Amino acid sequence: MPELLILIPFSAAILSFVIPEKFRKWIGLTAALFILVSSLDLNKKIYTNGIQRLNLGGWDPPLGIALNIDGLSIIFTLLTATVGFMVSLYSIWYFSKGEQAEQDGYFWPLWLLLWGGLNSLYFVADIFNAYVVLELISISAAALAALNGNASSLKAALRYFLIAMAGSMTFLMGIGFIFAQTGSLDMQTVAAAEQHGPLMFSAIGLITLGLIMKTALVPFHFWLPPAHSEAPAPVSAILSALVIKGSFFLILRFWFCVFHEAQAMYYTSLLLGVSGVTAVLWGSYQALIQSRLKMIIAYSSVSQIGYLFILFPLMFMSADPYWKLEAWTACIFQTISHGLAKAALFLAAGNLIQSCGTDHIKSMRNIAGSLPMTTFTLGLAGVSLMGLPPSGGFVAKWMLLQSILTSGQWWLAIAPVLGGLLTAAYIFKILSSTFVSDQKGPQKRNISFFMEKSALILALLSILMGFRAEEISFLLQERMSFDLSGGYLP
Amino acid sequence: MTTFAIYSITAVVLFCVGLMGLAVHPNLLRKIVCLNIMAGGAFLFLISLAYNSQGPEMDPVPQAMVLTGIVVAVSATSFALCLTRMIKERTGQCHLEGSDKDKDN
Amino acid sequence: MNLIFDLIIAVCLVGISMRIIFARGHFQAIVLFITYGLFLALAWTRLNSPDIAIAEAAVGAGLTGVLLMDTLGAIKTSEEKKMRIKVPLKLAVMSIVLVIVLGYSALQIPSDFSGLSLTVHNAMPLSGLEYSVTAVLLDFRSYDTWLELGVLLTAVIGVLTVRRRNSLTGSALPAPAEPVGRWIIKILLPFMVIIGGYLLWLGAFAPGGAFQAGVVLAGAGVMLWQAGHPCLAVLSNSSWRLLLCLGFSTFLILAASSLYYADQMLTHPQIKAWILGIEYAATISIAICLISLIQASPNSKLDKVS
Amino acid sequence: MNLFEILSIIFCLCGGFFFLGGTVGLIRFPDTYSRLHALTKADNLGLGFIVLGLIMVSSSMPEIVKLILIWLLALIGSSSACYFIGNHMHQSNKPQSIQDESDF
Repeated sequence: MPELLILIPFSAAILSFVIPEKFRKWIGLTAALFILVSSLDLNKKIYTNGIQRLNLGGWDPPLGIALNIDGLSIIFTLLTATVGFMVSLYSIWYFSKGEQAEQDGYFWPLWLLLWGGLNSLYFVADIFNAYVVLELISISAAALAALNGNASSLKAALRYFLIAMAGSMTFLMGIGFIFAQTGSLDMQTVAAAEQHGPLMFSAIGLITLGLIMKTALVPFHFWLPPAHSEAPAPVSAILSALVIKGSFFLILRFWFCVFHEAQAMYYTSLLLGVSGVTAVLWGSYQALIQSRLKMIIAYSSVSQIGYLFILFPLMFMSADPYWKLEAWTACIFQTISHGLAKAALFLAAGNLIQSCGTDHIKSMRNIAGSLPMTTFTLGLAGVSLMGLPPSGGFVAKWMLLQSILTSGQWWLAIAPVLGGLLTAAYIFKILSSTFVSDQKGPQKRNISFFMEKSALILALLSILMGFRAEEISFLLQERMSFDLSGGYLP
Repeated sequence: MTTFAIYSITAVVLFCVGLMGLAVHPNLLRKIVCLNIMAGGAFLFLISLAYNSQGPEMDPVPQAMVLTGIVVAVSATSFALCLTRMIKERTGQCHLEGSDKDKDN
Repeated sequence: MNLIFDLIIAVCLVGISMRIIFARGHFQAIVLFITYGLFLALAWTRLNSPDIAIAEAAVGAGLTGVLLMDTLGAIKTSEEKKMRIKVPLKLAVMSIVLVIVLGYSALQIPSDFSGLSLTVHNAMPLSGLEYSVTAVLLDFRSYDTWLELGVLLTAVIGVLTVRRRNSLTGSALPAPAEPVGRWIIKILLPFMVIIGGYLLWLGAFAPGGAFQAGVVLAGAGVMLWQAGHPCLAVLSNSSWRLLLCLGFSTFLILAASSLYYADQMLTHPQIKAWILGIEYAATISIAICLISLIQASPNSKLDKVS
Repeated sequence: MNLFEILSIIFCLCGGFFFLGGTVGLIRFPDTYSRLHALTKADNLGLGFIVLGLIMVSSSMPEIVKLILIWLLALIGSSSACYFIGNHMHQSNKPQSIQDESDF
């Protein structure tokens, strides 16, 4: 049952808030296991039986609120469950010793609340409900980003939170405009209503603006590198793999399920495309010149988010429905592979920091010798980010490039080509520093078996998802609650 | 000129004033106040819609939305203010520019 | 006549918001912000939304004002210089363009706009409640209200996390310092509790309800705290935590049991009894959460006590 | 227009006059103590007149009780607030004009 995916994390969050601190992690791990199992189960149901739409409280929309579970929701739910389970496993050992131990009790309730919020977001079918869920996610994510408690992480968290709040308010104003035009809050009803004129134009602008602030698309990317790099390793993984994907998911929902005001969307999509290409190049360049490992990975997020937005101009400029579908699939592939690879990178970076005490790449000499598995994880995740075959990143970038070339929008091709080269450059910069052998290096601490393994599994998954491409494409193309190829009508 | 027109325009102006203030003010406390001004604008727009409703009574849905929104806004405000105080305690600053170092080291 | 009144409120609101931006002292800005909240409350009254007027006056002007003032007291430095805010021309032009675009489109609202009022009106007999706003909050769109309580709880947990506090309870009760303070608590506290209960009861058929009642009770708590009486101290740590999540978990139990009994979340054979229970639970949780949000702030009086 | 309505208008105008006086006092008086004096005395009287004016036109007993209650609560609130501010000023021995107020 899809409702379980909302109920389990929230119940676990409450439970972990009221019980003594030392038991919290076991509640968290149990909940993570249950969520993983029930999302796999839901996946099977959606795959075989088709999409589900559930009314809540016994009231039909537009009066009540509904949940909408389609292929897109289930893919994001699975991504969250996979990354979430591995991160939970990792966190049990990460927060068990040293200076991280005092953060343990605070981490679990917040993380479980965040997880519940993310799952509710993926099932969202009501625009105001989306606002409330977004706020739940923002507050818990910002509190997690401040978990370290030092000055720089507090500042980073507040910078993130202020932007997220400004985004929420803009989004809320957009909801008001949609409501003024269509008189409804239910996505299906709004999609079926007439959408034209300045009211809808403003609504599309406000909603998109509010959400890209939260997704950290250039020029609203400035909060991301500090917030993601200052947080503890599991939190960085959650923030970059899942939280920004949450608001991106909502952009997809709005653009492909709700809006169909073609003219406003055409112009906005051009802007999004330009921002996307800029983000790819600027983010990769910044990643290349950083000297701290977590900063490199965080700037890499800025650039990888850019790829996602190349979808929008392609959708409006390519004439062939087949290539539209390809571009759509490519975008979701990119989301999944980036989520898995980035989570793996941050977890591996956490291992390196616990081992060396710093994440300055100059001081990570001889890591390949002392932590071979973590180095291997960095390599695998790097392969996926660069887009080398057979990784998921390769499938995504290959399909993206194909649909760019068939649509004739050559300027968009700069992003995958040049961006791929820059990505390769910063990944090699990280890897090469780990292979420098230096006997005088600082004493390395041992890393727990599970911490290394969970990072490795995520990296492996990001490579291996390429082999499951068919099933994912099926979910994306046959289990949609909206019709991609025939205009943007519901 | 109707009541709806007056209040919806006011709402839009308040929203934009808040957004502008958020962008220009370096001080964190003032940024948070500006966020609340923005929220006031968004709420006012929703309520003016409810007032404008041609149905049998005031539309209760935007009213319920605003009540929910007020709770959310006060939660977010208090959380942001708490972060502000901690930053002040740690760094002695109330803005996000400049060095990110702790006060003691 | 009404239009003139509307125009006065509108001009005051815009004027105050501009003054808040350009005010040189923070204290001035906060006082103006409280005034802004009061004017908004006037606007809500004018727009036939007494519920929101109560909530705004209590929260927007009241609690947020207390929070801001308290923070100002904590972050104030003696050498703080008054600043003059300059708006860059580019930003000013952008804001004006945004106002024009949004304002123009806001006026293009369809002339037959009726929102959801008809839908709600027709469904009212089917819900057990007589007052439509309460029915929307607790019945038709109860999922939103559930998550809203979740947001409030998340904010409290977030504040505790940032503060690294596990408990706000258990310290000894100091006697309120002033005779006048003691006296005013004696007079006002019963009033506030009665008004809170009255608003809660009123919500079933008239403006009022769980949230407004919770805010009034929280106001009583904040008053106690301001008078040097950390009112959460009477609770043990675990009961305080249970009360914090009481509203959210009542919803959670309703959701789980309705999934079991009715195969659909948040609907239940005995939904009316549940709604009553949820109203009471939510009132208590909202009050405790808001008091905790204020008391958990750094440098608060509780720190000095313990 | 009957007698009660005329009386109501007169009382409300009286109330408005006292409010105006209180506000002028707040702005024009030199120090905190005299400002407090203007604010609490004149405003409470003003509110009293307005409440009286509204009672003249109110239709039911509960309404009248509520109006009187509002006035009493406002009296308690403002007199104790006045006491707290005055006491704070007295104890901290600050110079008698609050610095921030000069901004207004």
